[in-house]
This record gives sequence, structure tokens and C-alpha cells, in this order.
Amino acid sequence: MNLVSASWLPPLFAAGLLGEPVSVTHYLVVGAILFTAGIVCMAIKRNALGVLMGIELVLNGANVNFVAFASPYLRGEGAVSLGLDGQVIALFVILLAAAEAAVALAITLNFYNNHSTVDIDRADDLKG
Amino acid sequence: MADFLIESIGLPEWLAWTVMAGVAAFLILNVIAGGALVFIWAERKIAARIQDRLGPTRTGGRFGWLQSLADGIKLLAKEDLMPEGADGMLFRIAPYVSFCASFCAFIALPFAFDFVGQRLNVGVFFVVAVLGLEVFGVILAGYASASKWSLFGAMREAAQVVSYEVPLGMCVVVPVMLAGTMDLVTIAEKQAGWFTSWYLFHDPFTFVIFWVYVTCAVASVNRAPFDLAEAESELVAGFHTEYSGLRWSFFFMAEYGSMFLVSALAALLFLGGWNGPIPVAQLLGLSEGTGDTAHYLVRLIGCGNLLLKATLGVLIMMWVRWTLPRLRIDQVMATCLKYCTPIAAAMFAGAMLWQLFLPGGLIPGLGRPAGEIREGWLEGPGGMTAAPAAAPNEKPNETPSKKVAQVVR
Amino acid sequence: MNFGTLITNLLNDTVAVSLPLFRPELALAATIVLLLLCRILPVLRHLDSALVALGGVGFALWYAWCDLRGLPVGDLAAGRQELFTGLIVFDSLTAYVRLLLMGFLVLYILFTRVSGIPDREDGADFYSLVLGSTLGMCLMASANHLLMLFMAVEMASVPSYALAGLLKGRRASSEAAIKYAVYGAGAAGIMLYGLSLLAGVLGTCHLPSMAVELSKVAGVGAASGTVMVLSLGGLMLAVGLAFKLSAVPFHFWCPDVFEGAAAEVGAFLSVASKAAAVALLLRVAFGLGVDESRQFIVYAIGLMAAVTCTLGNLAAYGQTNMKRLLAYSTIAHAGYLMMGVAAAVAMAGVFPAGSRAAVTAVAFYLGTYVFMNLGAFAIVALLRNTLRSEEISAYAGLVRTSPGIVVATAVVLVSLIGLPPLAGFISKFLIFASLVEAITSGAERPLMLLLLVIGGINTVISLFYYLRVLKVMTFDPPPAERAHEAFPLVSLPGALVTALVVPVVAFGIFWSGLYACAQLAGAFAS
Amino acid sequence: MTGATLLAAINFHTLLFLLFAGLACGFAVAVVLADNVVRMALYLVLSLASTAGLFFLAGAEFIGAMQLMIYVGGTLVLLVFGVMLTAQAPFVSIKTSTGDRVLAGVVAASLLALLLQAAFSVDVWRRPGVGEVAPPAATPLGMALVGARVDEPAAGAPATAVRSGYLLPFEIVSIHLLVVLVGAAYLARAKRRRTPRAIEVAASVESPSESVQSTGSRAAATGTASALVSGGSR
Repeated sequence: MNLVSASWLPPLFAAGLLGEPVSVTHYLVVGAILFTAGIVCMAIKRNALGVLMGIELVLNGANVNFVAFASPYLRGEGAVSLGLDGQVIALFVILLAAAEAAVALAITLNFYNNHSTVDIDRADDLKG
Repeated sequence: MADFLIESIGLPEWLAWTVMAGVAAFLILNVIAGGALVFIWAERKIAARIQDRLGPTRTGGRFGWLQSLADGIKLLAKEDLMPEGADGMLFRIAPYVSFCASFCAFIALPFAFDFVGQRLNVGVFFVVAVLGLEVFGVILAGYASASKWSLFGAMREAAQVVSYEVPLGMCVVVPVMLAGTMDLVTIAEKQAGWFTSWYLFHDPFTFVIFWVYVTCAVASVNRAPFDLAEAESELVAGFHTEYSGLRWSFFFMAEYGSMFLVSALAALLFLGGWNGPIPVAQLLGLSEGTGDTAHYLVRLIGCGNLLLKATLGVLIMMWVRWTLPRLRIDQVMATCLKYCTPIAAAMFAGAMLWQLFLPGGLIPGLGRPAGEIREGWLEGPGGMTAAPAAAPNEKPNETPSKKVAQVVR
Repeated sequence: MNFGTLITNLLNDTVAVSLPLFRPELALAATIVLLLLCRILPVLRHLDSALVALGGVGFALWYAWCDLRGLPVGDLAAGRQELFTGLIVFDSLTAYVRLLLMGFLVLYILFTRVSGIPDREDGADFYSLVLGSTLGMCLMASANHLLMLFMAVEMASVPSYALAGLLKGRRASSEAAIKYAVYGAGAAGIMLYGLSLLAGVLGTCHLPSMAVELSKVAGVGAASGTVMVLSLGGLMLAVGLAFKLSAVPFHFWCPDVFEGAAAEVGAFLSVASKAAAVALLLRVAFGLGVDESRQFIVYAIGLMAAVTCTLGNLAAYGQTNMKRLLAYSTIAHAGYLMMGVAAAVAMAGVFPAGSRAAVTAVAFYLGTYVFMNLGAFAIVALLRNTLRSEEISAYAGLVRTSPGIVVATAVVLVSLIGLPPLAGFISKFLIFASLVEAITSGAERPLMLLLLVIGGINTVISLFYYLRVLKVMTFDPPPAERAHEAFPLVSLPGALVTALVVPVVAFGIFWSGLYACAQLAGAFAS
Repeated sequence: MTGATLLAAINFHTLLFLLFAGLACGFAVAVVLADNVVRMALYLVLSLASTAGLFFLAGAEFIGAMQLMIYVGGTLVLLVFGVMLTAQAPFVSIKTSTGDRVLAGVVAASLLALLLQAAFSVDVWRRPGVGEVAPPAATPLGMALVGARVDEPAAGAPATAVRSGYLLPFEIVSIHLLVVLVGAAYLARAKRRRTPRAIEVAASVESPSESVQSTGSRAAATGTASALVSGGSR
């Protein structure tokens, strides 16, 4: 039991991180981190497939939010709840993301066939 | 079991749960690892007999039954090699990814009514989904090995597994539709009674779709004749060309684990799960709550039933492997997209129409009307406050064993 | 209620109420399946996919026309009906935009058939993508629920990504497709995150319910945190809408995609996509524009409109490629349309009649825009087939060999500027008139004044770059090496151009018919 | 506090949440930081699988399984497949320049600060969950997809909220998937046998720095890809 009474546990309790049930905000923080990681991924990756991965992260971040708002477990006292709607939206987002990924991948392969690279910075024939 | 620990020994709740989780994990791990040992030995013997040879004979006596253990020790002692151009981290992690996926799926697999790691409301779906993740380990292994053969094998695997998930999913949906739930425990419970109530014999469509399921299941675990990913005559050994020693054995444990898993799933979905062909326990009145020991015994027999059925499935896969020639990649794809998927879709539609127009089955008394199940949806906690119209006698929260008895009567 | 009643109620609602008003979309969906069957079944393989598509769209157009005609004339708000348990809404705006889209599709299929971009082999794929995208746009125009909103945007966008890469072997085309897909998917992701925040605060995804909740939550004494989350969600939603509208600062994809993709695809994106995006903007702005949030929405749309319009017109100056020029012109026109929307939303609270007039103006603008822009792109595509170039310089001296096409170009471009007596003039006049009305009724007066001034200045700016094209066509000497291929007006392409240009003139003079239809759409604001 | 009481005070749901959340966020950041595209794919898989764990914890079991099946098992396999098709040595690791990284870091920090502020700024969201246990059932979800709502209104749902069935999106998404499938197959298909004039003209319209590429050699690879793309996007 010496191991478990190590000094790192009490601070976690003090911050209400371990002892209390999870709240919606916990999930929103995860969603925000995933979303930001996705946006950054889209912005800095030069590999077109890396950019696609960023998109998946962004959509996933939003999905975490929807599921959190829908969850009966997480709802704090007095908060509004999305109920089933949130879950259904998350479900359809997963489906739509799959469709989007299929097209985006086909486009990327087409780009690769024409340019012999997947470096998106080489897509500079058209000056936007 | 956790309740038992808490009440009898007085362990704190958290410790009880941890102990229980540990025990469950240990058991499942042993089913996979021990099962793999037995299955590898069995495969070698069966292969040998089919090819008119003897197979292993020496280690451990007459049938060479210690051969797998000896192999295991050899693998442990073997030098662990890594190709020079390999991506070290991915190369090391790939076998574990495969193994973890196969292992995780066992969490939701029930062995008997309450012999289940975690009873999930979406059990079938979870098992199929997690099983699909095994492909990642293979792809990573293929890529990280820095070998053409491995990469080819991995690409084939990716193509094959993703394609076969479509008809596999459709096959799985049929029993789900018949049972009105995705909970594996309930699906198996609904098939209690004589073997005629197994979903395999529910109607002609389920009978056909069972064989589609078998085909797709064999393909999705990459067994011959669909083992394109490791086609040794073309690709040396496919995705695991560069692996040796313990890491290699992890791939094999994953493969045998998945084989067992899809067979157990077939048993649960189509072959009555842990219910034997003849409801012996019910006939003897054992399941009517005659005491805890009897209950436990029934569970154990059920567990044995399921293991038997799953093992039978694995043996059939071995039989198929050593009998049929390997397909070409285009034939594999054609089988999936041109045959399995349309047949599965048609059978699904057929089973649905059968449910709609012949809910009681052809022979009255043998089938169960769908209305019963559907009405149950609206009752119970979380359902609508519905007035039960069609099935007033059945309460949704009855203990399943009583339900079983009802069906038998 | 038991299971049987539940299913009966559902069937009644779906079959008796929802499906009859969903016939245009159903016709589109059936056509898509039929197009697929054309590829698969040997019996149907020899059918021309363009004809199949035309037939299906013809049905859809007829249904859309019936729906618009079937609207109750007297009490216009009574025509509003929520379909499919509140997921989409059928009202005058839905009916009008749907009719517009279907009419556009008929012309568009004829145009692509003449210009020959999807050949027979790819025709089925091309028309499936176009019809699939249009189906999404119809849903955009009728979305009444956040799920349908997101789904409609995706349904309209994803096939367009594939369309942008239609010319598979061309480097620029694949580049355009990848840029469009990446930016589009990113914008959709941001929009989805915004939607999640909005739904989380308001606790519902149904737009009218959201409005009710919004006025409760954002009312007097609202917590600043809640307001902050709401505005963040609103802005993120605006990113997605602005991308579809190609509004500044989310316009950068537009010129690249239009230049890289075939002119035919450009026409589709520029007209249909814009019409649907404006309809969706109207829906969201009116749906969420309760008293507490209206000013925020009006300012967001208005300022974006001003910047979009100006930047689009200024950037069009330096362009040497006709498709790029039209892309910037598209951006600028999105600006004008958004001005109309801003005016409509601003007046919604204080002066409903003005608001209706503003929506009417936007709807009328969309109606004429179909012909103007489709005409412009058709001319580009057909000239490409003769001249093998889309650069403006290649059009030099065209008046000597083919005067007919130059006259047609002149009509279209002058109408795009907005000079009388062409259709573009009436549309622009109506938009500016509604801005004036907003000023007189005192709704967001400073912003509306600003918009009016900027709109006027922009019209003058646009004069120069449109006229430069005409100048090159008429006064500049033709390049020496040009093949002496004339573009006769008495031919199939010539007939098509005529068919597109005549309405541009006609709607400038006899505009009452279209205006009456647009007025029906305007009833949406009441 | 002794160790035992501390442990007893731990909320295991929260502990699991922290575990999965840490994994999801950690691997998401790893995706951003990694340069090797195959490793990025692996991290993404792990991140999304952990997110599925979060969904399970939030009581959305069906969504979690769906995430595993479609997202991780389908979409990402497809992505990894694309990686393999294009993974030639020079493109596996395309490094991002340091300037970009710094800039991205600053932007990311401010964006994250904004979003976190949004997450923390609504009072009721910060209150610990009431832990109300609704029976996790896929049936209400399935019935909602068919168009009928059999679930009870969620506790805390606004009274005005309209409870919609989801028959329309459920049906219409199939048309969307069909269209998308056609589009993806069109793009990934091998080159045509003959090129009609209009296409040739349109493709030969000069664009800056146009250069002739030999596409024939990759036609075979693209052909396989089309089969796979169509298989994967079902």
C-alpha cells in the first residue's frame, strides 16, 4: 500500500480529477484538443494523406462533443441534454467521414498519378 | 464473482473488481495461448492425415502432443532478428497490435450465460468491429519490414479484410434481426431448447446465410483458401516474412485466437450458443432454480458446449485449408463482391420477409412469433410507457432461465 | 401506444404527408439509381446517359413546379410544413430554390451534352455526381435540423470534389480537386464543431426549437460564458457557410478550382452551389435570428458581404484567364447576394414587408443569375472547343470571325455588370432598393448605408474588367497563329448560347413572371 | 489519507476516462508531431480507438462500436492503403519546416485557449455528472433511425425540443454513399481507352508549367485501387 499512497495522488484529488464523476467539460476538453490537433495537422502537414488524417481528427473532435452532450452519465445538475440526437449525429458524421475519405483518397491518388508526389506544397500550378 | 468476493471475503469493492478483471484476463489469455498450442498441434496432425502422412509423432509420446510446447520453447529461445531497413518501432509493435485486437474481442464474447468478460449491449457489433482491427498489425508489419514480399502481403490483407467485412456484417445482421438485439447473450438465449430453434434451422434463408458467414469468416481471418497475405508459394511468407521468434508467434496466437473467435461467433449466432441440441438440463429440471450448484453445473456444461462447437468450427477451417487450393487475388475479390455480398443481401431480405409473413415458421409451435420480441422493445426501463397488447404474459425483465423454460413448454 | 400504432403513425406521416412534398428529390434519387443500372445492365447500356438524366430531371422539374404552384396564394405562411418529423421544412423558399435548381439542371444537362465534356463512357458517372450533388443542394435549401444541415452540405460538397477532378489526366484538374477537397473538408469540420457547441448550449438540433431556446438563453442577464460559447459556435458555423458561398476570407479555393476544373464544372459550382448556399444562409440567418442575436448575425453577414464584394471585384482586375475572372466575378456576386440577405434579416424584426421584399430581391437575383452565369460559362466552354484556349488574350479579334458569339458575350457580361435593360440590372436594382428600404425603416442604418455605398462603388469597379474582355474581343487584332475556325451561331452550340442569352434580355424587359415566383419565395420571411 | 481510503475514493469511471482521454489526446498530438506518415497513421488509429473507449464510457456503446468498425476498421484502413500506394521513400517523411512548426504552435495554442475557454465557460457543463444510468440500449437508436422515437425524453431536454425521427437521413445517406462510390471509382479507375476530342481539348488547355507525365505505368496500380476504394467505402 506504500505504492498507492504515493504523493501524486492527493493533488489529483484536490483538483477533483479522480474522486468526482466526469462532467461534460472533461469531454469538451478532449474534443478541443483533438480538434486543435486536427487543425494543426491540416495546416502543417505537407503530405496530402497527413492532411486527410487531420480532417479525421477534426471531425472526431466534434463527435466527442456531440456524444458528451448526449450522454446521460455526464450531464451535470440543471444542464440541458441533447438526448439521442447527439448520438445520431455522431453516427452520421462517422458515415459521412467515411464517404469523404473515400473521395479524398481517390483524389489524392489521382494527384499522385499526375504529379508523382503527394507533397501538397507541390500543388502550386494554380496561384490562389 | 465480484459480489462473492465482496460479500464472503470482505474485500473492498475496488479490489474485488480488480481481482475479477485479473482473473478474467488471465482466463481469456490462457484460452488464446493454450488454445493456440492445441490448435497448432491439431492442425499439424490433421494436415498430415489429410495428406496421408503421420505428422509429429515423437515429442511427448505417441501422438507428439508436446510438439507445440517444444516449438514454443524453441521460439522463445530463437534470436530476434530485425531487418536493417526496417522501421524499428513499428516493426516491434505490429505483432502486439494484432494480438491485442484479437484479445480485446474476447472481452465481449460470452462462454455461457454469465461467463462473459463484459456483457455489452452491442456485443456482436463490438466483436466484429474489434476483429477487423487485427488487420492493422498485419499492415504495419508489412510496411515496417522493408521487404517487398511483406508489403505485398499487407496490401492484399488490407484489400481483402476491408472487402469481406461488408458481407460478414450482413450475415451477422440476420440473427440480430431475428433476435431483436445485438446482445450476444440474449441472442444465444433465444435459441434455447431443441436444436430446431437454432437460427441455423430458423428458415431456409438463415441456413444459406450461415454458409456465407462461414466463407466470409474464413476469409476475414485470412485462412486458406483465402490466405493471400501469406501465400508462401508467391510471397515467401507474406507479411511475416521478416519475423522470427516470439514476435512471430504472437502473429500466430492472434490468428488462432481469431479463428476461435469467429467460430465461437458462428456458434453463438447460428448454432444455439451454449445450448446443446437437446435441452438436457431443462428436461431434468435443473435450470428451474434448484440451487446454486446445479445452476453452476448447467453453466459449465453450457460453456463446454460452446467450446466444443467453436473447436469444431476451427477443425473445419483446418479441413478446408488442407483440401482446397488457394485463390488468386482477383478471385478472392470476385468471391466477395460478386457472390458473397449479393447472396448475403438477398438472404437478408429473404429472412426479413420470412419474419414478416411467416413469423411462426412453417410448422406451428416450433418458431417464435416476432411480435413478442418487438413488443418487448417498447417496455422495460427506458422504453415507452406502453400498454402490452400482443404479449401480455411475458414480462421483459424475467430471468432468462425462466424464459427458456417458457419456450420449452 | 404499442408497436403497431407507432408504425402506423410513422407510415401515415411519412407516406401521406412527407413524401408527396419530397417528390423532386425522389425523382433525382431514382434517376441516380437508374444511371447506375445503365452501366450495369446490358439492356440499358446503349441508352444515352444524358437523356436518362434529362428525363429524370424533367420529372423533378415538373414536380417542383407543381409544388410551387400548389402553395396557397392568400395566406403564404400557411404553406409551411415540416416534413419527416421536423428534419426538413417545405415552404415557399424550398419550393422556389428547388424549382430553380431543377430548371438549372435541365439547361445544364443540355449544355454539357453540347459541349461534350462527359463523353459517353463517363456520362453516367458525371451525371450521377451532378444529380447527387444537386440532391444535397435541395436538402440545403430545406434543412430544418442541424443533422440535415451538415449532411446536406456534405452531400452537396463531396460529389463536387470528385467533379473538380473530372479531367483525370490534367495536372491542374487534380490539383484543383485536392485543394477543393482539403479546404472543403476542413471548413465542414469547423462548421461541425460550431454546430456541436450550439446544440450543446441549446439542447436541441431542431432549428425552430433552437430559436426558442436561444431567446431564453441569450436573453437579458445571460451568462457571459454562454454568450461566448454561442458566438463562437455561430462564427464556426459561419465559416462553413462562407466557404460554400466563397465569401472572403474563405474564397481562396474558388479561383483555383474554377481554373483547374473544366468550365462545365465551374458552371455547376458557380450557379447551383451558390443558389443552395444562399438559401441555406437565409434559413440559418432567419432561423437563429431571434431578437437577441439578430444584430450579431446582420453585422457578420453585412461586413462579410462588403469585404467579399470589394475584394472579388478588385482581384478580378489582374486576371488573364477567363475562368479565373469568372471565379472572382462569382465571389463578387456572392457579396451582392449577401447584402440582400443582410438587409432581409435586419428588417425581419422591424419591417416585415421590407424583409419580404429583400428576400424576393435575393430570390430574383438567383433566378437571373442562373442564366447569366450559365451563359458565361457556356461561352467559355464552347469557345474552348473552337479556340483550344481559355485565356482572355486568345479571344482577341473574335468579332471578325464570329460576331454572333461576341454579341452574346456582350449581353451576358453587361448583364453581370448590372446595366439596363438586361436582367442583371433588375436584380441589382431590387437588392439596392431593399437596402434603401432598410435605411428608411431604420434597421441597422449605418451598416446598410455602408453596404449601399460599397455596392454602388463595386458596380462601377466591375464595369472595367468586364468591358476589358469585350474590348479584347472587338478591338484587339487576332493572334497570327490562330486557326481560322469560326463559331457560327446557326449550329447546335450556337442555339444553346442563344437559348441562354435570350432570357437574359427577356427577363430585363418582361420580368414580372419571374418576379411573381420570387415573391412567393419572399413569403418565407413572413 | 491512507492509501486504502484514497483508493476507495477513486471513481473508477473517472479513472478510465482519464486513461482513455490521455491516450486519445496524446496520440492526437503524436499525429501532429510525427513526420513519418505511416507512424502518423498508427497514432491516428490508436487515438481514434481510444476515442471509441470514451464513447463507451459516455454510454454511447453503439457509436463506440461504430467508430471502431467504420472509422478505425474501414476509413483508416483505406487511408493506410493510400499511404502504402504512395509510400515511396522520398514521401514517407516530408518534413515540415521549423518556421511552420513555430507558427503552427502559436496558432494552435491560441485556438486551444479559445476552445478551452468555451469548454469551461458554461457553468452547468462543469458540474460533475449526475451519473444517472440510462439502460444502454441500441434499440431506441435503431427505432430513431427507422423514424420512431421510443426513448423517453432525456432528463434535462428542453421542453420545446422537437423529437425527430431519423428515417430521412438514414435513407438518403445511402444515395449519397452510392454517388460517392461512383465518384471515387471514376477517379481511381484506369485511364480510358480512347479520348474524345472535347476532353482532349479541355485537358490540353495550357496551364502554367504543364509537363507531360507518363501515367501508363501506374495504370495497373490505380486499377487495383479502384477495386479497393469501392470495397472500402461501402
